[in-house]
Amino acid sequence: MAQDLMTEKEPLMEVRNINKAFPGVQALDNVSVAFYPGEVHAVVGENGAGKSTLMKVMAGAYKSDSGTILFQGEIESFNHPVEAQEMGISIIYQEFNLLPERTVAQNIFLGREPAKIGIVNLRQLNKQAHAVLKEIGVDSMISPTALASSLSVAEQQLVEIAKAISLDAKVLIMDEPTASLTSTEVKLLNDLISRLKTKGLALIFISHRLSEVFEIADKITVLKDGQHVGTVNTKEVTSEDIVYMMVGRVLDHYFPPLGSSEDFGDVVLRVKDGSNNFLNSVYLELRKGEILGIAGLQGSGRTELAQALFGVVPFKSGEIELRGKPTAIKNPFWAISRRIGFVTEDRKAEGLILIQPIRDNMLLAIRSLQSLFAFIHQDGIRQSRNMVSALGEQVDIRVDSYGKEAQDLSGGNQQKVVLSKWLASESEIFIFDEPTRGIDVESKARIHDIIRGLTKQGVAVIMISSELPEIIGMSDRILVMHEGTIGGELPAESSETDIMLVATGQNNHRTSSISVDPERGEK
Amino acid sequence: MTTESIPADEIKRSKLGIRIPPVYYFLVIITVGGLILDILFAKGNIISNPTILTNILIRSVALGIVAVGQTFVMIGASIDLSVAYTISLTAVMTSQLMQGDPERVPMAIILVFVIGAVIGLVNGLIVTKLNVNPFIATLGTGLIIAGILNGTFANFKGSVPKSFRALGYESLGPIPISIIILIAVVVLGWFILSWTKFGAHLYGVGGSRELGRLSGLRTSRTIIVAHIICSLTAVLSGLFIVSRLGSGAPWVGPDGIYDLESVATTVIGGTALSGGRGGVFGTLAGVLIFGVIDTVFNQLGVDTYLKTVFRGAIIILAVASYSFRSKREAA
Amino acid sequence: MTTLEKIPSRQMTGILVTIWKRVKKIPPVYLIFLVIIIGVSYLNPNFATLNGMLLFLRRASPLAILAIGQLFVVASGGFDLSQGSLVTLTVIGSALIIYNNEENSYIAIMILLGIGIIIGLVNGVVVSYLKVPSLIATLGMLLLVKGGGLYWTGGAPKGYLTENWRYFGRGFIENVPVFGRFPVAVIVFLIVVVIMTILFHKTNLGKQILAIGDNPRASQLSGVKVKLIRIIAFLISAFLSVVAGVMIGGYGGTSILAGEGLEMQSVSAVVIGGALLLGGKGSVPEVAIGGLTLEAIFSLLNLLGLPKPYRDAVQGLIIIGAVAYAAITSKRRD
Amino acid sequence: MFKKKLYMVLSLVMLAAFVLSACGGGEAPAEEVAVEAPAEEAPAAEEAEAETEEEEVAEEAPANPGLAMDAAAVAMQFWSDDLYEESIIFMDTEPINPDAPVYLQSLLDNKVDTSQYKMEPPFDICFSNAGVNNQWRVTGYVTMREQVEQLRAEGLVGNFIHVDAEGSDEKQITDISDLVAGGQCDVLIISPNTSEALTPAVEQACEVLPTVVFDRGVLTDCPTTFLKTIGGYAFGYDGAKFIVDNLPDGGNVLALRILPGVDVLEQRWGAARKVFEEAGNISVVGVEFNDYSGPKTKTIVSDYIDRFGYIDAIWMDAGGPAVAALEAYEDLGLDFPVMVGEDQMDYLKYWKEMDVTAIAPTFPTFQWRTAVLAAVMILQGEPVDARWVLPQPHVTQENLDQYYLPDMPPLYYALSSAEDMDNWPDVWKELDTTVYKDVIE
Repeated sequence: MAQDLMTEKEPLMEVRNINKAFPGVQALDNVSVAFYPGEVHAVVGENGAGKSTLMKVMAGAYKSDSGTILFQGEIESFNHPVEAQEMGISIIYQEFNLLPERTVAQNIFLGREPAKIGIVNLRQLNKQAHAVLKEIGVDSMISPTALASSLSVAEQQLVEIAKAISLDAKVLIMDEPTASLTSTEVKLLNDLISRLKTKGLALIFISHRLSEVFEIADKITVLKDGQHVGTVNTKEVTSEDIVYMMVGRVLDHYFPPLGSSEDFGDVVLRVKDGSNNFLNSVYLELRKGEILGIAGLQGSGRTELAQALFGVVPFKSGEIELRGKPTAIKNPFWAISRRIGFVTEDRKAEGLILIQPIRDNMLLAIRSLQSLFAFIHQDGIRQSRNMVSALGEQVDIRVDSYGKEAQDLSGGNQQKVVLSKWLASESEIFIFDEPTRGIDVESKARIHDIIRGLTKQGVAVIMISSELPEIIGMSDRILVMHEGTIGGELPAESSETDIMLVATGQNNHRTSSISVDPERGEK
Repeated sequence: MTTESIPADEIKRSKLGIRIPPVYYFLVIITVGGLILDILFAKGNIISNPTILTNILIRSVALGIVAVGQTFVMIGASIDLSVAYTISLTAVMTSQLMQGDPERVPMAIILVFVIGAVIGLVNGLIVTKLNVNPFIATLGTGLIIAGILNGTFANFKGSVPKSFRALGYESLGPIPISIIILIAVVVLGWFILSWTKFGAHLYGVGGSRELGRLSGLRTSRTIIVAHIICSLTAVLSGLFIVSRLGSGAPWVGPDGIYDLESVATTVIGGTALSGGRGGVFGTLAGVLIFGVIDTVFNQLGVDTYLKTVFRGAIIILAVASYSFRSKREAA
Repeated sequence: MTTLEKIPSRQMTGILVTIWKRVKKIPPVYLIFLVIIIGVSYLNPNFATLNGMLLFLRRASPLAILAIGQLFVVASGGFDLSQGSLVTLTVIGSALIIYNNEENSYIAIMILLGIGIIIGLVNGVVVSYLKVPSLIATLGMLLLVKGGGLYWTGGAPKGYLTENWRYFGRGFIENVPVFGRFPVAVIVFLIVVVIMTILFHKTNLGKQILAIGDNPRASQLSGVKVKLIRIIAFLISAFLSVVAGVMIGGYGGTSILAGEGLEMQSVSAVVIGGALLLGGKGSVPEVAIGGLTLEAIFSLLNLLGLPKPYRDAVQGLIIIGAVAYAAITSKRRD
Repeated sequence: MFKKKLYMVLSLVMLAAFVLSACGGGEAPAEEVAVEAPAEEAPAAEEAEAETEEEEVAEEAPANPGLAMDAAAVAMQFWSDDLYEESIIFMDTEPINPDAPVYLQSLLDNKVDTSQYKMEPPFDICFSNAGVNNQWRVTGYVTMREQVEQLRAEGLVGNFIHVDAEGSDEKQITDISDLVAGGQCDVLIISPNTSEALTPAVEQACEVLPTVVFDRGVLTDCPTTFLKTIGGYAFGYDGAKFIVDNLPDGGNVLALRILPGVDVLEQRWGAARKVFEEAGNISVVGVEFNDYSGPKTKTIVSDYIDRFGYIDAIWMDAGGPAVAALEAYEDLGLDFPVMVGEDQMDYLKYWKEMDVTAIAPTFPTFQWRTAVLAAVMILQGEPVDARWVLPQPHVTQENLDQYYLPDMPPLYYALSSAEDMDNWPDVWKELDTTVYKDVIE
């Protein structure tokens, strides 16, 4: 693939040799990309590939460790997003940044209200807002005096774009602008993008929907593991090429051997047509002794599935069978008392009681099953000490004291503490959501061994991960989620390309007779 | 700049910036209900007597003024529980400084406003720079003010001159001066919130501090100014109260529960505890609701202590009516 | 490093370092308490006698008990500002029920404990289910209880607290070896400390209170019944408020102002006792000492001749200072 | 970095504190204030003179070194040397109508004509009450309502509308305004919460209605009659004189006050202070406000005993918590001090049983019924004294047995003079304020 594309125009904005590291991760590794006026430039890559980091560096929200940013040929260094904004670089974040209780006009000109001696000229404000909305051709849809909260998601996005235009943006960065839009709204947005293109803006957007990337982008940049894989002209490539660029990597990690068929037992958990606000007709079977990998893009409903199975946000309709008996999983306590454990994605927010000792974290789940007024050392202090250290050894936590606060541990040890919490409560069904995110390589391997070890003891595991090698290396079967439902089931050791094709909605390898209305995706 | 026509009615509406807050329907219901009760059980005194209507307003003045200030801090997602003591401090300081001498009035007023500004500044700094939860910060400063006040002014040593008492008792034509002041404060508050950059920024910072920062607003300064405004309204409230009472006592603020009631009326008026939403007209309605309830209870001869019970219940329920739908756990 | 090691007295420094490490591990509240007690004893030698200490303990016990109750709520992430009004209600309500009839005393205590439990329950339900921030909810409850109590008694104390009711706050057990006479209040205090220490530190309940105060979301995902635990915390606080009310009324008799301002004193005591406001950390014995310390600080201010109202100011400074300190140190951690 | 900010804010807080203290003029250590206080008081005195015409303001006597605290100062608008002297004379004055029951006796003849108010019974009486928030007021209020019931039975009183201000000036101001505006009253009885604050409201009421003010006063002579027993000066003088007489060698005195800013209470303290000053050998070691609270009183007394080893005498401007103060001594195993209380039954009982050297000056609760009787007299056109001074007996060791009634409840005040009423003594045993109906059906 051509690395350097010859264009007759000068680049409007360019990043050169950008490096950015976060503790434990090299988020951007020597990335150089050029963006041209009048072009739509898509940035794609797996989760954690560094797309958002790159955008934030360009918008001044992050400062790069090294490398240069050129804007209109000049070297710039932004200390604050406002500086980048003033230069003409605007960014629209995924989570919207509008004040719901303020009008469209007030939102567009927040901090830049037309005013004399501190008194805002409201007439002028509304006029200017109207003018901006007219400029992008949505003045008939959106009134400057409407409250932001009264607008649909798409309209809010248009207001954000109007805000960027009012800032005289020359570069407009959008982080997954279509993630939560319906197809009609996507069309509306795409039309607007095309129009802005003709005005000579450089438009940059991150997307996971390859179909839409191919529809509107002129160029595609692919990032992987913080590195720039390449920038290509859309016309010259196919979606398979892009997927290959996104996932083509060398395995750098040894995984424990997969399970064999004699390990697998009866079905312990079965979901039929499970739906709620986020999930749409999910079918799922989990057998004893197996690891069921769940892949899918961000926002495809992976975490929501885990939350439904654990009773955090239960299914509203559909049937669930637990160990052969029909049931409903109402809340986490109910799930835990039925021996289900959930290792959450965000350890600090959802997994750990950070300022409590390791010991108490390990025993939190088992204690919640016991009587409230039961003594914490029912069988004597020695017994509970032994229990804690046995758990610690099982998951290989290396600390000098179990009285240490959980917040003082490394990421790997923290994850082991969370794991041991569910081991202590003798869970038979484990749900892992991103079990190795942000963990060093050594601990990663150890955690993988533990997970596999659990299945040997007859535990059933559901493992959600956005790291495809992990999914492939660990799973005995793979379910791929797409738009809130199971997009398809793949056998063990499927290729990354196969998974990505299902995940991006390019190809449906459905094994069960699931009918999905694509329009009903995420609402 | 294009200056195409915008639908005329929209410009008009937004120019005034007034949307009738839903709380006014509630106010109307309460008032009508109160009048019916009054006619049925208390010979219709309220409706037949304009003085009682005026008294509702006068009763609402002190609370109304400070509630306007409370609205400012609450829009900024903060809160000020020290206002009751600021009111006491003002009342005591004013009579102390005036010593019944009309010539000392301007000096005293200026000084108490300066003290109020300092209190607001300290509150704001503690909240923004020391990152102390505003509930705790202002409860703490309230205690400090109370301690200094009670320790320093163990006795009344002064009074306000007769001329100053006009503020509380005289009328300008048919309308009592105090009501004019309340209306002026509400209108000024509305003007600042709706028409000034500061107002717009306060809504921005209150709605989302992060967004405020990303939009280049001076978040800390905005919140500090809101706190100063709040303390200044508390001072004004204190001045009104001392003009009614003749001399200040350290307990006038806490006795009037101005801290809690200003929060409650603001919340009832539609200002969110989490900030970014609301306005002074809603707050005014909240204050009037309290005034009407008070007067009706008085006319019906409801036991005074029972009224305190109702107030506590109303405050809890008012906040609950906004909070119970929220998904987050409260603590 | 090497130069340091050459210092001949390095063994000495080693010992000092170990001692210093040990000392650092002692919760600061004990040291503060010790310092203040020494100060008070210096100014008032009577204080340092056994009898003086017992009388001090008797006076400080109600505050320490309130602080322990407050700790349960604070550790769970909330505040209980209705404590003071509940103390008042206990005093004037009991007087009304007793109505100068000795036989009604224990019935009165039972009824008040029942009322306390109901109030705690309402506090907890309002915070857990209606999601009203506890500061507002319990401040509203303060008005409700205060108004309710005054309505009940008609605005002024009625009836009288009989000697047997007042025994818990005022009585002495005579002829105790070593001590001579031993205040009943101190016995109540010790019992409360022991039971609450066990409940808070040695049962699942205590651990789960700390857990929800620290991270309610993670607790819920670990099966903790967050709402139930929160309600129990408010229940305990209300229950102990009634106990403290019985002791306060016992000590000084009826007054409609018996509990005025005690809620802030108990919050201050909790902060002095090293608990984290907004939840997650705290210890019953340390908070009990915190309550004693606050009372000792008051004694010290009294002996120094500072006007009483300055107590409020001192409390305000303590609260703001402690929270600011916590905010700053936790920021550093990030 | 953060520490710096912390210091910055804390120093700002302290700065604010200093500004306040400076303005307040002397919360600071005792000795300093003693020197400053008179100088500072002087202009206040002048202004007060300008304001209150009928009350002459005396020069401030030099401060006794013992009377060091700021709280010891008496707000000048409440003090009058003439009235003080007059009160002491009143204490030995025979009533002009010695045959009348004590609650109708008068020590000063200054009748005003009330024929303009004469009307046909039944009369609708309104009563704006500062509060029923202490035991003294409960006894008084019950006595008053019983008097109303008796007058109703006689057909003299119709509605009796009672509005309780819960001890709030502001509320009472609007209460009075509401009552005046409501047009339901033939006569208005006012028991003001504080003097200064209620004056304008009372002035407004005077313009419309005949008014009876009793108990605490207001700074105007517009009411048709202002009645009370001799008052604060006598109360304060009585107790202080007793202490001085019983401590011939001098000693430490702790003065306990309810709250500042109420004329009767300020006058009590003012008189006591004067007596202590003149005695010369009495050292007032502290003046504290106890909010009329037993627990608080006991704590304060214990604190002072801690600080000074022993307190020889306790003077109180209201004796409600007197027993709590004595208990502090009892619990510490100390001898009782020379004690000034009030005529509340629990105190008389304690006094009698524990044999305390004690006195109980009184502010008799019978004036509550006098207020109703005066209101009726006005509407019947009978002349009343514009300033109606009722006698003010005191309880001493000699007449203790006369006033101590073992059957009455602890919170009953002995000087209700209700013994001649229909429901005596049952109603006063219950002291239930909630059983009365304002409006007759």
